[in-house]
Amino acid sequence: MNLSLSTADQVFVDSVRQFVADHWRGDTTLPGGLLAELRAEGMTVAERQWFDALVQAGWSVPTWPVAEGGPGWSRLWQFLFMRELAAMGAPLPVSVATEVVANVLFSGAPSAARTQWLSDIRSWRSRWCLGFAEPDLLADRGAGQSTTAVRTGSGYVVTGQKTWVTGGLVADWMLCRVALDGQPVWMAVSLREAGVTLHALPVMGSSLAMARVELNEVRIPLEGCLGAVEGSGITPPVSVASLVRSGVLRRDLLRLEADSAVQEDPAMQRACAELGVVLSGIEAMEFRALTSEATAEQGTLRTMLAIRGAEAGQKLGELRVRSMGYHAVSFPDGERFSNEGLFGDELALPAVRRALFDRAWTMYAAHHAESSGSGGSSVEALRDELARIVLGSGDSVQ
Amino acid sequence: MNLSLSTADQVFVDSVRQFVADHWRGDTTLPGGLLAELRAEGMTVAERQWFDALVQAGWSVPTWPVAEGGPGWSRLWQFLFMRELAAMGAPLPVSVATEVVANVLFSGAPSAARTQWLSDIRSWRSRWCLGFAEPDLLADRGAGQSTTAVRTGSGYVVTGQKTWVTGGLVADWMLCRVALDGQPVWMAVSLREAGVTLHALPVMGSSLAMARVELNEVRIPLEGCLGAVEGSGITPPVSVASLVRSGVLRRDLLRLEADSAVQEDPAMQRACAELGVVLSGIEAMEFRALTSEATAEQGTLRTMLAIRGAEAGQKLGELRVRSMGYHAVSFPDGERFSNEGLFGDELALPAVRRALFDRAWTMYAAHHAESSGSGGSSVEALRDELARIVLGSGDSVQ
Amino acid sequence: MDFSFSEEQALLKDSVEKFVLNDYTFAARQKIVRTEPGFSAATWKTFAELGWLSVPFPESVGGFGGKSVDMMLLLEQFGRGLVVEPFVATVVLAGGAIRLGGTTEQQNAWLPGIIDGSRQAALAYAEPQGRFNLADLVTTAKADANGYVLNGYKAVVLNGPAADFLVVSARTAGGQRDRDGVSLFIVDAKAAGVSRRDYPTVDAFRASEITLTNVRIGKDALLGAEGQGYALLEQVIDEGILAIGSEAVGCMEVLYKNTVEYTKTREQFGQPIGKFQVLQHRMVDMFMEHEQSKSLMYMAAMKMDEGYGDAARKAISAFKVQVGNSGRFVGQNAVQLHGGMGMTDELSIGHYFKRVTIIDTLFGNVDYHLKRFGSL
Amino acid sequence: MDFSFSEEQALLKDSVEKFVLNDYTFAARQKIVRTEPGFSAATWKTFAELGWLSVPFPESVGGFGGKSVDMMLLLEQFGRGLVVEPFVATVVLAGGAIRLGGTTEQQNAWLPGIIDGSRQAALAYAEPQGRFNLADLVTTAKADANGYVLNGYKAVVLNGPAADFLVVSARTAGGQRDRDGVSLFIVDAKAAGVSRRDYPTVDAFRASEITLTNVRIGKDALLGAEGQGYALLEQVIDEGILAIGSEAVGCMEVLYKNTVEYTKTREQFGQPIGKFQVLQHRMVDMFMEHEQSKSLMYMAAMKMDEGYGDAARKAISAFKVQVGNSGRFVGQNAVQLHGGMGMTDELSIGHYFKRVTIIDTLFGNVDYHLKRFGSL
Repeated sequence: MNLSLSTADQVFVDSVRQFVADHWRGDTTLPGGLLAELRAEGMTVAERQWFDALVQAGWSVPTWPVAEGGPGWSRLWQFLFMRELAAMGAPLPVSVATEVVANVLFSGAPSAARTQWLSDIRSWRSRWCLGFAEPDLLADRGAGQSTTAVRTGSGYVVTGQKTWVTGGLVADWMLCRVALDGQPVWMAVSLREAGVTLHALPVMGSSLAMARVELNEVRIPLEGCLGAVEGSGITPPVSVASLVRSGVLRRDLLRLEADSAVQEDPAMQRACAELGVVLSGIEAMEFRALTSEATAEQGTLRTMLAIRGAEAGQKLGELRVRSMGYHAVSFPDGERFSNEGLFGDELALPAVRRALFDRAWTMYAAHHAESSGSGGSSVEALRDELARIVLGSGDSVQ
Repeated sequence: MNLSLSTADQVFVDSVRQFVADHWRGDTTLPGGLLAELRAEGMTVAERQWFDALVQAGWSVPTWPVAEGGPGWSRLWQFLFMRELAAMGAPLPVSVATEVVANVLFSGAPSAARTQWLSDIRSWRSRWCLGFAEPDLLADRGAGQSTTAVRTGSGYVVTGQKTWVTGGLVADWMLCRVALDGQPVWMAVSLREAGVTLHALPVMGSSLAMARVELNEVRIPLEGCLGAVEGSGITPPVSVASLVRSGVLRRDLLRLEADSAVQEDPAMQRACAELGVVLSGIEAMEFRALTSEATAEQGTLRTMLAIRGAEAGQKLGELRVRSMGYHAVSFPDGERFSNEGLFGDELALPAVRRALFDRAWTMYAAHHAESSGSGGSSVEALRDELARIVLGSGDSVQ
Repeated sequence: MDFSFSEEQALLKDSVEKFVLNDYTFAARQKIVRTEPGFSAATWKTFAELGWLSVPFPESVGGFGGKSVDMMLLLEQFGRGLVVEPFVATVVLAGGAIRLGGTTEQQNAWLPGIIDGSRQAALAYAEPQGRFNLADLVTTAKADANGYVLNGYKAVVLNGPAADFLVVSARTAGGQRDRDGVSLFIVDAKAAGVSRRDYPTVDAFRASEITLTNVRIGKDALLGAEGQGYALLEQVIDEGILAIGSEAVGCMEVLYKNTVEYTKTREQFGQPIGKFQVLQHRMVDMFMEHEQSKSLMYMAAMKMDEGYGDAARKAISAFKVQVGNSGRFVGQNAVQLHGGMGMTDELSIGHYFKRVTIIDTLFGNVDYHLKRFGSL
Repeated sequence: MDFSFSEEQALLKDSVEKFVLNDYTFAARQKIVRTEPGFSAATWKTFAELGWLSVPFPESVGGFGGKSVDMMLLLEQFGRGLVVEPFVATVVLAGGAIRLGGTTEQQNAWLPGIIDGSRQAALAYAEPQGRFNLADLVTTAKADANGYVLNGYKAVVLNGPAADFLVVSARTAGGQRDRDGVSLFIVDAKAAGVSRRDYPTVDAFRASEITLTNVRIGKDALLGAEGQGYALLEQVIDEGILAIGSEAVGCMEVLYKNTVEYTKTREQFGQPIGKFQVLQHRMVDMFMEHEQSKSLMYMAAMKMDEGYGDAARKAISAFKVQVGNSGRFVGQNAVQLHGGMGMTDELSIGHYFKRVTIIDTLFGNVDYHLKRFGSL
């Protein structure tokens, strides 16, 4: 039981740190580059340059195996890599596409389309969104869906509706859960195809281009069917990316603690220290989840991390607003707004909007834990899940 | 809508204040004299003198009607009277006997025994406890009981067991819920009678002489049957005494705020201010409950007051322990302990013991709200009750 | 001691409630918000006709002579409707400053225009560096032969865009945070040297950043005694707290009731989610937070009506702390229990949540008023 | 980076766990508590025989040479059993001070007696006026020709009644709260001028108030350099925090697991109360609090083993804060869900609750360690 890194590991960490210092020139006030590629405005110039540098270095899809064009890193190296990025405020190269879509593609049959999709994801040149939820089926994990595919000679025709599609307004592709012959399958739907209608779904504080997507006899080629949905199909696959949440939040907390309004106020300092302790606890659980061998223990830890991470994220957002005073009032919701001339507080805009949008965290806790698309659970549902574990055997993990 | 008192009311308040100043000479560190008569050690000399003075003044049973020997005060005067006592740290002349037992007696048939009981209660010379709960029926409000009375020629014979009898070890009488012909009735059981066995039930932090009471063919005269149990029978009757909780707690809070450990620590000051706001809210709800005409609104307010009062009382206990530093460690549980020579902090002993015993507040919230015997509900059960109101009509009170 | 409403008060409450429920639907409100100037002139006219703009003002200027309890009843209903018309800015803040601090001449000059709905006003008191300290002023008023010359920057002036005149706090003497030396002035919004930058606020009101550059005003523009404006300003802000706090109580009522209704219809795992005990207890807690806030609202209003002093200040701070904490709890859980629907612009829930969030910040947040409560 | 236990560690853990489950039942513990001297000499002998008293000490004095992780594993199991034997006082605190600060001669003189179980010890560091500030000392040590003369009053000396010798903090120079000028001394408990007042603590340990009146000790009684004892004391106390914090983690495990079991059997309204969703979620939260505390325990132990410095101090304070908050939450809710039963002396629940309550206070409560965490 120890925390020390081997020499090789330490050399790796140093190289990552150097790489970030050399290549990340962006505005580090955005939260860890979360979902950068699905923002309504798209990537900033700095983000584009950063992702290009990652592609060149072969680090653009840190969780992928070598066979698929990834670096083939151990879980530890994936973790160390992302932790450094989080600590230095650089966007993490993880997304719906790299974590969820790629995993579906990995297990599918080889095809020209598959190769192209993976290549585009690897180079951060395509944007994917997830089509899970349907109107009226919102919060039911594992509920069925009415979106249906019918076979034609050359492929399929899909009809139905998906909602709460994060980034749906700007994405190129949607990984869509549809019923084929009564069984759920994954399909890759081009959002540029005829029959696709996008409806904006304005969400409090969000700039993530949320959409309701109508599919009306949309044609999908044969290769577009990516195989059967395994299990409930809406639990995102396990990714190391979810284990650096504390790092991302700690960075934001450090910035907040440096604020003069906090430094002058013992109550704010105490609140920050309280959150700091919570983040230490989350970090410790992340370490445990990273190094744990047992799948059951990992699952329990991940559920706890989803709950505590969501709660901590909201707490941080509240603290940020608390620190702002009147600055909090004066910014409009739902549109970009130049800060110039208004107090000169560059944090004000993201703070309020993020605190509002942060309310989603406890609704879609698992979702955010994976920093990927839809398909999360409310903290209440996660507590129900844990109750089955806690009351089932009464055993602790480890 | 106003808070002002009439001249007559103000004159009354002034006279109460003067009376307390003249007659209360006790140790005001005890919490409002709560349950003084049921403590294992009995009343202190100062308490005895105080209650005697109240008897002389005709103020010893402030909630009773004139016909029964009380002052016949309006609800407002009862409230003003008790509020002054609470604010000045004098024991409130309300007890299991004055509020619960007396109410049962009031509605019973006249008898020599009844006259004697009421006279002894009025003079604070008899001690009553309540026999509601039975082993294994603890938390079920309204559950039946197995303690049974059988008729004999001269009265009844009662057999069974009662538990969680606060003050059972020291009381003279127990108001006991028993089954007679399959129906629940009240019986007055002398605890000096043959067939009564008392078992001590040591409770964390408590000096309230908790007992399990075994009744083995205990003889009860005919007059000992006090009539049928109305309703669930274990909801204590409504008493104005429950509406001065905030006053009792505020007095304790003020004393805590004067402590140097609090005055030197912004975090403690903030915590005290937070509790102060909570107490203001409770006080405001108490005023509403006092002046409200509608029974339904009163009921809802009382349930809320029971919950919030219990939570606030526990919070205060925790703050007290927090303020103590090492003083908290060094006192034994379960026995009186002279403070002499130990830091000279007279608050230390009550603080720790009370904080431990305070845990009972959220279990028996209604009980403590009435500062009477057993028969309360957990805050969870009270929330269930409120849920029926909130979800039933969706209407607010007032 | 009496917690019931007089007949007059019950009538006032009923008339505002009826208006909000029948005429000021959420759809209507959203339409108003999207127009310029961000509120409805017609609605304002209705307010004037119904006499609501006159409630706090003395009969000497044509007012209703109402008390804090009346204002509380009115604003609570405005809160239920998320009314965006600038009632607080014009009637409570700017109007309040003149009512409390103005000479008979000043009252006669400025208040009738407010009462008849012809004039809008705003209170320009906050400055970027000052957080919630009303005395922290960099803006200066220098006396000259004809009156005063104002220079400075006032932040987040609610109703700044529509205001015909402003009540401005500025320093006539003393150091940056001294209470002595604060003065209040009535300034024509069109005066030379007044420049604005307008924007909508998070909760869909309108506000301005206002720069004052050598703004010249007459001696008759001074409200109250020179340098003694702090006490007046504090009282005005406390009246403002009672007003927006009452709004928040109205908001909370809607938030918890709508949540109760939603959980009765929304099904999951084959039953309404309102059947789940955890959500039931959550809603009970929302209900209790609303009731506690309402109770402290009554106390604050009645203490204000007993006379403005430390007891009233303390009651106001307790109310503001409670409203901040309860508003956060009720708002967050209303959104949480609505799930994704609570996040959309389509449903009213998110808009109520924004309003209670901003109300926590306005006139001092929980941190600020806990300290004030503790110090009184 | 590795979170798994070595084979040796797993063995240690298993042997302590077995002892606690099989030999140190709650009934046995309650019997011990009621005897004098409040712990069992036979049990202490067993500890010595099993080598547990030697765990942290170097092999040079016959110790096991264990690390913080080993101590953590041992104490966590002691916590599960509510072990009242004075392990922390003798081995961790007094023994730790000599292990970390003693010369080879001092180690050889004092540690073997601890390891073989023949000598009890205590650390006398707290004073009534000092709250949790280790440097706040009124007790003085004045140098004279033969050594030092001690005068003062030490509060809440855990294991004071049984201790054969004491490690005492006293001021040799500096002002009342200066870190410089704090010195530690080894004092024979029977020395002339040492007087005790003994009592049981809330959580059934034994402690003393100790008065020192002209207690004369030799030069060889000084631990470390004169006036430089603060750093040593801080490290000893941090090791003490790891120890009692690990106990608290063990307590919490019992508290939540017993509660889960109780709610499965206790019926209300015709079903086990564990079926109620509100209680289920409460128990989930208890479980999570325990897991968070355990995770921070691992971190704190590993950081201590990486070398004592600010990172270790910060991890210790984080752990102590978590243990204070989690212990309160888990303990309160265990009692609450047990209903009246949780309040009785008969059931173990209340005793575990007392222990976690006292652990929050020992060596600095949540308030103190939040400040320390924030300052590091």
